Amino acid sequence: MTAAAERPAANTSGRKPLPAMGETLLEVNKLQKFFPIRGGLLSRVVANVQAVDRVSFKLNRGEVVGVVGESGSGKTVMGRTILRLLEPTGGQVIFNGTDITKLGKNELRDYRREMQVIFQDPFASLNPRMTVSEIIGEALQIHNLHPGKGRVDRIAELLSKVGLRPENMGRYPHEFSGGQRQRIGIARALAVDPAFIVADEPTSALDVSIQAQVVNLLQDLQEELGLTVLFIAHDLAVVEYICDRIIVMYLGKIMEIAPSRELNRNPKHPYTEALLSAAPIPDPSIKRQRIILEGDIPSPINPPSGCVFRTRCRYAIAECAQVEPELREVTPGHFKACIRDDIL
Amino acid sequence: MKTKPMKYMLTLAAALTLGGSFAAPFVYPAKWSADPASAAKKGGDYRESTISDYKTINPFTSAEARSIPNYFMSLGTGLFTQDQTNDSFIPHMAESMPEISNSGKRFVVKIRQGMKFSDGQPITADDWITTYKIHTDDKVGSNAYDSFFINDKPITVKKLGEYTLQFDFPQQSATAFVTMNYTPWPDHVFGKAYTAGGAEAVKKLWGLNVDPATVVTAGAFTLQSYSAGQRAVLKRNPNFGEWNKDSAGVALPYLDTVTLKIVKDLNASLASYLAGELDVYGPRNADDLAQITKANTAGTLKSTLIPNVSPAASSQWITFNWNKADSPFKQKLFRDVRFRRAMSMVANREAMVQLALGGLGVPTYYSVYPVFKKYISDSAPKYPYNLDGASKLLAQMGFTKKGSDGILVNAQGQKLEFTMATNSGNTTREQLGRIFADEAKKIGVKVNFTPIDFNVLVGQLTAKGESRPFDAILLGLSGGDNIWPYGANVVPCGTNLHSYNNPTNGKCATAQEQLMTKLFYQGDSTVDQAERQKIGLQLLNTEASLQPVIFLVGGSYHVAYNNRLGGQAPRDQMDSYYGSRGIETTYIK
Amino acid sequence: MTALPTPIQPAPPRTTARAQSQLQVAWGQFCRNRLASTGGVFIILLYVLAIFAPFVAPDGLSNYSTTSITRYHAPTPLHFRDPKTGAWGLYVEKFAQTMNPTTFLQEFRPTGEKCPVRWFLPGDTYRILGIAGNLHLFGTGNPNCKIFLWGAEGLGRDLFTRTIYASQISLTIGVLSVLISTLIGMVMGSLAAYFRGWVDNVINRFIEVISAIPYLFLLILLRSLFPQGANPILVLFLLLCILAFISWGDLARTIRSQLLSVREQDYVTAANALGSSQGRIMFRHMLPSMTSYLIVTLSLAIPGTILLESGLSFLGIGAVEPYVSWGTLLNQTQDGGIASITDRPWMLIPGFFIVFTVMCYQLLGDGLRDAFDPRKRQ
Amino acid sequence: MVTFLFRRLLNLLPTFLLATVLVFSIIQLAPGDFLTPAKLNPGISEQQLRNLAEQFGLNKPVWQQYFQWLWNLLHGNLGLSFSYTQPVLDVAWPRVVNSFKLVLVNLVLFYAISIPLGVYGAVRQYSFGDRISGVVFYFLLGFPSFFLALLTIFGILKFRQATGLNVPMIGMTSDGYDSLGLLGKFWDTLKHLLIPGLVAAVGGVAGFTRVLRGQMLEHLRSDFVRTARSKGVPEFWVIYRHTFRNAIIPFVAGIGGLLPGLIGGAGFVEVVFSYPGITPMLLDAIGAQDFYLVAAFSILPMVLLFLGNAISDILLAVADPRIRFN
Repeated sequence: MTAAAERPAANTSGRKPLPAMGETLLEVNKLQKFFPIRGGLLSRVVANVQAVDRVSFKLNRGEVVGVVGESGSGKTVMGRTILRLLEPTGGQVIFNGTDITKLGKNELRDYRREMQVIFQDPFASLNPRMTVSEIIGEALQIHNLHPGKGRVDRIAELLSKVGLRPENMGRYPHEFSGGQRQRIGIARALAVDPAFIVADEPTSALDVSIQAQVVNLLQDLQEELGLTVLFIAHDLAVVEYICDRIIVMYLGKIMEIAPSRELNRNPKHPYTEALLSAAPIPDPSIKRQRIILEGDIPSPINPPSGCVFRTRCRYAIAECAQVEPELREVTPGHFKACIRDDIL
Repeated sequence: MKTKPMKYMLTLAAALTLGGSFAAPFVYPAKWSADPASAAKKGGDYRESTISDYKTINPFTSAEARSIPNYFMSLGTGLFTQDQTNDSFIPHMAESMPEISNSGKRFVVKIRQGMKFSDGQPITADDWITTYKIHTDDKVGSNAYDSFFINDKPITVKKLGEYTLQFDFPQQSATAFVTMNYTPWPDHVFGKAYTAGGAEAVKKLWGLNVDPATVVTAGAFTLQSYSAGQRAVLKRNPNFGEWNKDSAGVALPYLDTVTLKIVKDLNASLASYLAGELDVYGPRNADDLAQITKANTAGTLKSTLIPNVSPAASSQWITFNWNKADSPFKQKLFRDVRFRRAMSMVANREAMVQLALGGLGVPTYYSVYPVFKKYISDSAPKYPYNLDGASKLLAQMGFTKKGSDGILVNAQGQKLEFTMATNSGNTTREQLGRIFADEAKKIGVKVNFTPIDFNVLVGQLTAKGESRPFDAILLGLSGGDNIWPYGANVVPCGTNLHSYNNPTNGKCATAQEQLMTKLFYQGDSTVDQAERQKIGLQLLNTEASLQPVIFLVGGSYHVAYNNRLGGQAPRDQMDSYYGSRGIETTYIK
Repeated sequence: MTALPTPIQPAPPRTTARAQSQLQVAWGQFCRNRLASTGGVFIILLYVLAIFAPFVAPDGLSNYSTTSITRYHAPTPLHFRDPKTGAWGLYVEKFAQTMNPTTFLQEFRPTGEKCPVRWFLPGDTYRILGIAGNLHLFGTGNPNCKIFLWGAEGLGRDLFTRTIYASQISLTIGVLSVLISTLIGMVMGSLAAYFRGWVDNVINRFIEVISAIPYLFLLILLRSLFPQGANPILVLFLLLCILAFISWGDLARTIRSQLLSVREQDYVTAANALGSSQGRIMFRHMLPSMTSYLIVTLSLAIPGTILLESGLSFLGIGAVEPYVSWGTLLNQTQDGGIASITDRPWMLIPGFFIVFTVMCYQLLGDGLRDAFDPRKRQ
Repeated sequence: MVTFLFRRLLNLLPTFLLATVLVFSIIQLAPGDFLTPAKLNPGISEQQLRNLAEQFGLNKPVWQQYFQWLWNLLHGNLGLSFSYTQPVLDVAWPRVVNSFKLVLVNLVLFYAISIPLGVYGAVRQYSFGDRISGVVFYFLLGFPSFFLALLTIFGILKFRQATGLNVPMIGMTSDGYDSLGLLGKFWDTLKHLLIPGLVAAVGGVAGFTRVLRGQMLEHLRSDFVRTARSKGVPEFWVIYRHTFRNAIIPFVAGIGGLLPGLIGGAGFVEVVFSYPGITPMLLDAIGAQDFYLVAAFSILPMVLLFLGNAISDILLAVADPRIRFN
């Protein structure tokens, strides 16, 4: 693990040295992403979909952090906003000491090398008109890595790294199975040798038997390459299995952050409790777990006042509607956004 | 407002005094029909087609010759009618021939009494006066406007009595009877509107969406219905028969209805005729004749086909532009009579008849349509096809050598080359032009022949000035009458269609043109037919020797009708001018 | 014809080590589609015929006689053996024309004169690809005793000669005009889809404005603006180009809406995440997804302009004398009405050339579309 | 939704003005005018030509004519047709109605033929039927419409001569139409509409069928269809729900263009079958330079295109939930 933690010298040219393992690599500070809804005669913004609202957390180098929450809780949007695939409405994303939300197009391109994404749907995320070598090679081409003959070798190396035979590099995505395609997607993400990866529910579109393989592959690669991973999932079981820490999101806001084990054993937020109670046995064969909560998730266009979870919270009190709870540290390394300390 | 009650009172008075004893009705002469009047049957529907949609039912805004108001609703109207057996005029709506005075310039006409419009109102002098007033109001824009003027001087029409009209012409006119022959339209419809709202009110009347019940005619038929773009149906005017009888005394017309179908082109029209859906069809060419013959022979159609009835009343010609200040060479060339005679010799008229007209047509050499035989003399100069003769004439002009490209050049090295245009889309003309250009090439004359848009072509043809925009144009004309077959805006210098020479000041360029202009007006004001013919022949001679325009070929007129029809004209009276039948005396067997 | 089974299950990864390029794969795929490749072969044959038209044609384009009339001459039968002498040898008979005064049909009777068919004989001069020549594939050498393989038209000119000469114009004039309009449509549609916002707005409004142009009027107007001496083919070509300039609206619209869908695809986001430039995303990822659509559109549009040209001829603004296109020839047939079908059916031949060419182009385009699309391979 | 449409209407205004200027100048720049053919009449005087020019306002400067026209347009007056000397709307409206009937029949036939063929071609790709229908319809597509109509009329004529059956050949109604009952009228018109409707439809069938087939194939091979199949969804449902509905999205985008076509008539087919629709009138109007009639026929499709686009935007949002009104 430690041997692979340092970058190969050949690829570091022009790159800012990374902090030491365990130091802060990424800091998200009050990140906001609203989608405006226009209306009226003059196309004025009449409302906003508040997909991500003032989210703050830190990621240390080499750490794997999970993000969980129901569908529509803003996980995917947050992941993409951190990578600036979506333009943030407000807040900061500080990567390795640089606020990337302020970067221009060209400067941003350099940071693209450091941060990559693995998509949920392995069918939609690969261009059906490009061969595997073109898909993986594109990243190398853009950043002018391994020019000339070395490029083919690098592609072959990446393919074997993700468990595919290098002979397959001339094929098109449709010739592969779902799991194989996801491996291609991972190889593409690794091609630029990133320090940080957002894995956006990389297993949820796969057959159950394949899920474990892909998760294992990711874990192996993370350890081998010393990657920092933000692992988005709605399946607490998977997250607990591979993550060091877990972030729980609800309606665009962070409810609780805690180390995996701590969160599982000792949830401090009613929402986390609900999530956990709905998933009693960690069993990877269960693909989609319905989390039993009363009522529906409210509209992100018009979220409830105060604590956004209060409408479905069984501990809710009158005060919850007035005060918006701060995310605060209740025990070392364990944060929660709830005004009541008298529960759980 | 004053005339109206007066008219009603007088009508009443006339009815009281005369009782039932009207003047004698007009009898259609038996000699006009090939079938005896006794064979005629009443009733039935006569079906014809037209290739352009009708535009209006209003007789004052209608422009086309065969429109519903100007033709079908005017059938059997007019103070006089031309006897097709001898071209002379006989009284029709007039009681008798007019009294002529003031050295042939004043005509006093007595109107037949007892005539009624289709709505039962009597037809009186007021109707002619109103119609005249509306036609001559320039705000109405009537197509008949021009016919009430001679050399910009108006013809006046006055009412002398309820049934007496007086026409005053500014000068003698050969076509006086044609002028007086206009159809009267009801004063109680148009006169009322005109007094109340002027020209605008008249124009608003009788559009295509008119209620047929409000349409009133003096003629044999009145409107029954019109459906947009499909057909118009006319029905018999019941009052027409009271004063129009056949030679057996039966009220005319025989037909109940006339159906006019609107089709897009003549191919569709032919197909309908072959399917027995139409009663008449005007075959255009050998193809049509062959199709009809075939259907007749096969028995799928029972119809009569009379080919080559007469030459058509139209012309095809090439005109050369004398006003080319921008190219002195061409101007000199086109103004040289030898050049134009040579070009006439280049026109292979026999080949044109064979190739472009399928063998059914005649070569023409004069502006008078061959159907007007009385105005044509074979003694007038002709320059028939003769390539050697043409070469000799061109050599006289200095074109003796051919260049490397085979085109004649003169001593100055100027090439004998010009552009000739015709309107695109007319296959016959395109073929005529092609043949002309190909023949010209044989003697070293290069003709760049291009079909162009019709409107552009007309714009160029009628352009005025010292430098007009064309070299040569191949086009055709139709229209005109057999009384004085020269066009008022064709022959005199300075007029619109004096196509070869039309400078800004409108002056003649040659003595012959001046003579032709003089002869035209002389003939136009000569009432005596024999005298007129003499002037006409002199004009023909002058024109033919000047060759300002080169005439090419004329097509033939053919007649085809379904055998269920009777009452057509005798074979010897049919021609392209009079047609083949009067619809008033047509019946269904 | 045998129906080829199409397995729907995912193809198992094949074991061949060398990957074929996309073009090679498509080509192999295309060759396997027999209908499409037949269409393609015929298209090529037609173009070859068009290039060598003056050589293949026995006569010049505009040759006819005003003395020996051959108007609507029926196709001349070819004889291989003289029935009298029994001698072998290809010959045609000379015909004399008369007009039957009762049926009004042109009748051609053999005069008894025989004209042997000769090969590679000199005749009218011509240029092929700039090289002058006067050899003709076949003919009789006697201008008064021609071989009318497909009969003659209204002036008595050889229809076979005219039809293959006409292919030169009909097969070329439309292609470039289609390419121009497709290119514009593609660029405009892509710009609208990629930039959205005001660019999209302006392009859409622009399409609406040009869609209001009365095409027929514009064509007539433009035709009249060219000087009369201008080469009619050049004029026709310019007219079609101008039509192309104003007829890209529909294509642009469709491309825009298709691209708006593609733009949301994960693989485009992935490319973005890799730091692709906007141009790269456009040309490498978004536009290639339009290939199948464009090929189908092109394959419909090229024959579409062949039809358009014939429509213009119908209105008298297509190819004009002395040039001919299939459209002008067909228009002559149309003018003849029913007689063209019953009395001289050979006049329909140019029409069937149009039909056949359009069909071949369609089959070709269909095959190409299937071949280029990895998901539709057999 | 209402404000959305209203905003589009506001957007349309500059477009509309620009287009009218364009239309107007093109018509004006075209050679000659309504009175040009009258100049060839041997009997018409120059005084008369001047009178008529005055009548129709053709002697005024172009910009004056334009503003006059625009002013009238704002008052719902499309001007006066020169050749009919009647308000344009009165003249054109019956034709619009007639064309609408034909196009309706045409569209029904068109979709009734092409949708099943397109679906069949995709489901049974490369089958005998797929190939034959492709060849046959490409063959029919190749006929210039004026030529196909001539052949059809000839065929009907021969059929009538051979059988004596009264198959309608041209026009929209039979001669005795006015005396028929309501049902008789309907049947008579329908009889006349079927053949031209069919002729107008076959030309487009090939194109639409092949594109639909292509779209269908693309979706048929996609994984969500595979998933649906493996889930045991009935085949019909797979084809209809999962494939067809996705395949038609590009065509939904094109529906905007369909609306002007719906009123725009069936083109040359109308001409050759002597059908009293818009096209023959438009061609006549262009031929005669009947200015305001042509202008109306140019402006009307633009208004309809706007309406059509608005409708297809709405339909697109319904068919494809990824696209929203913002």
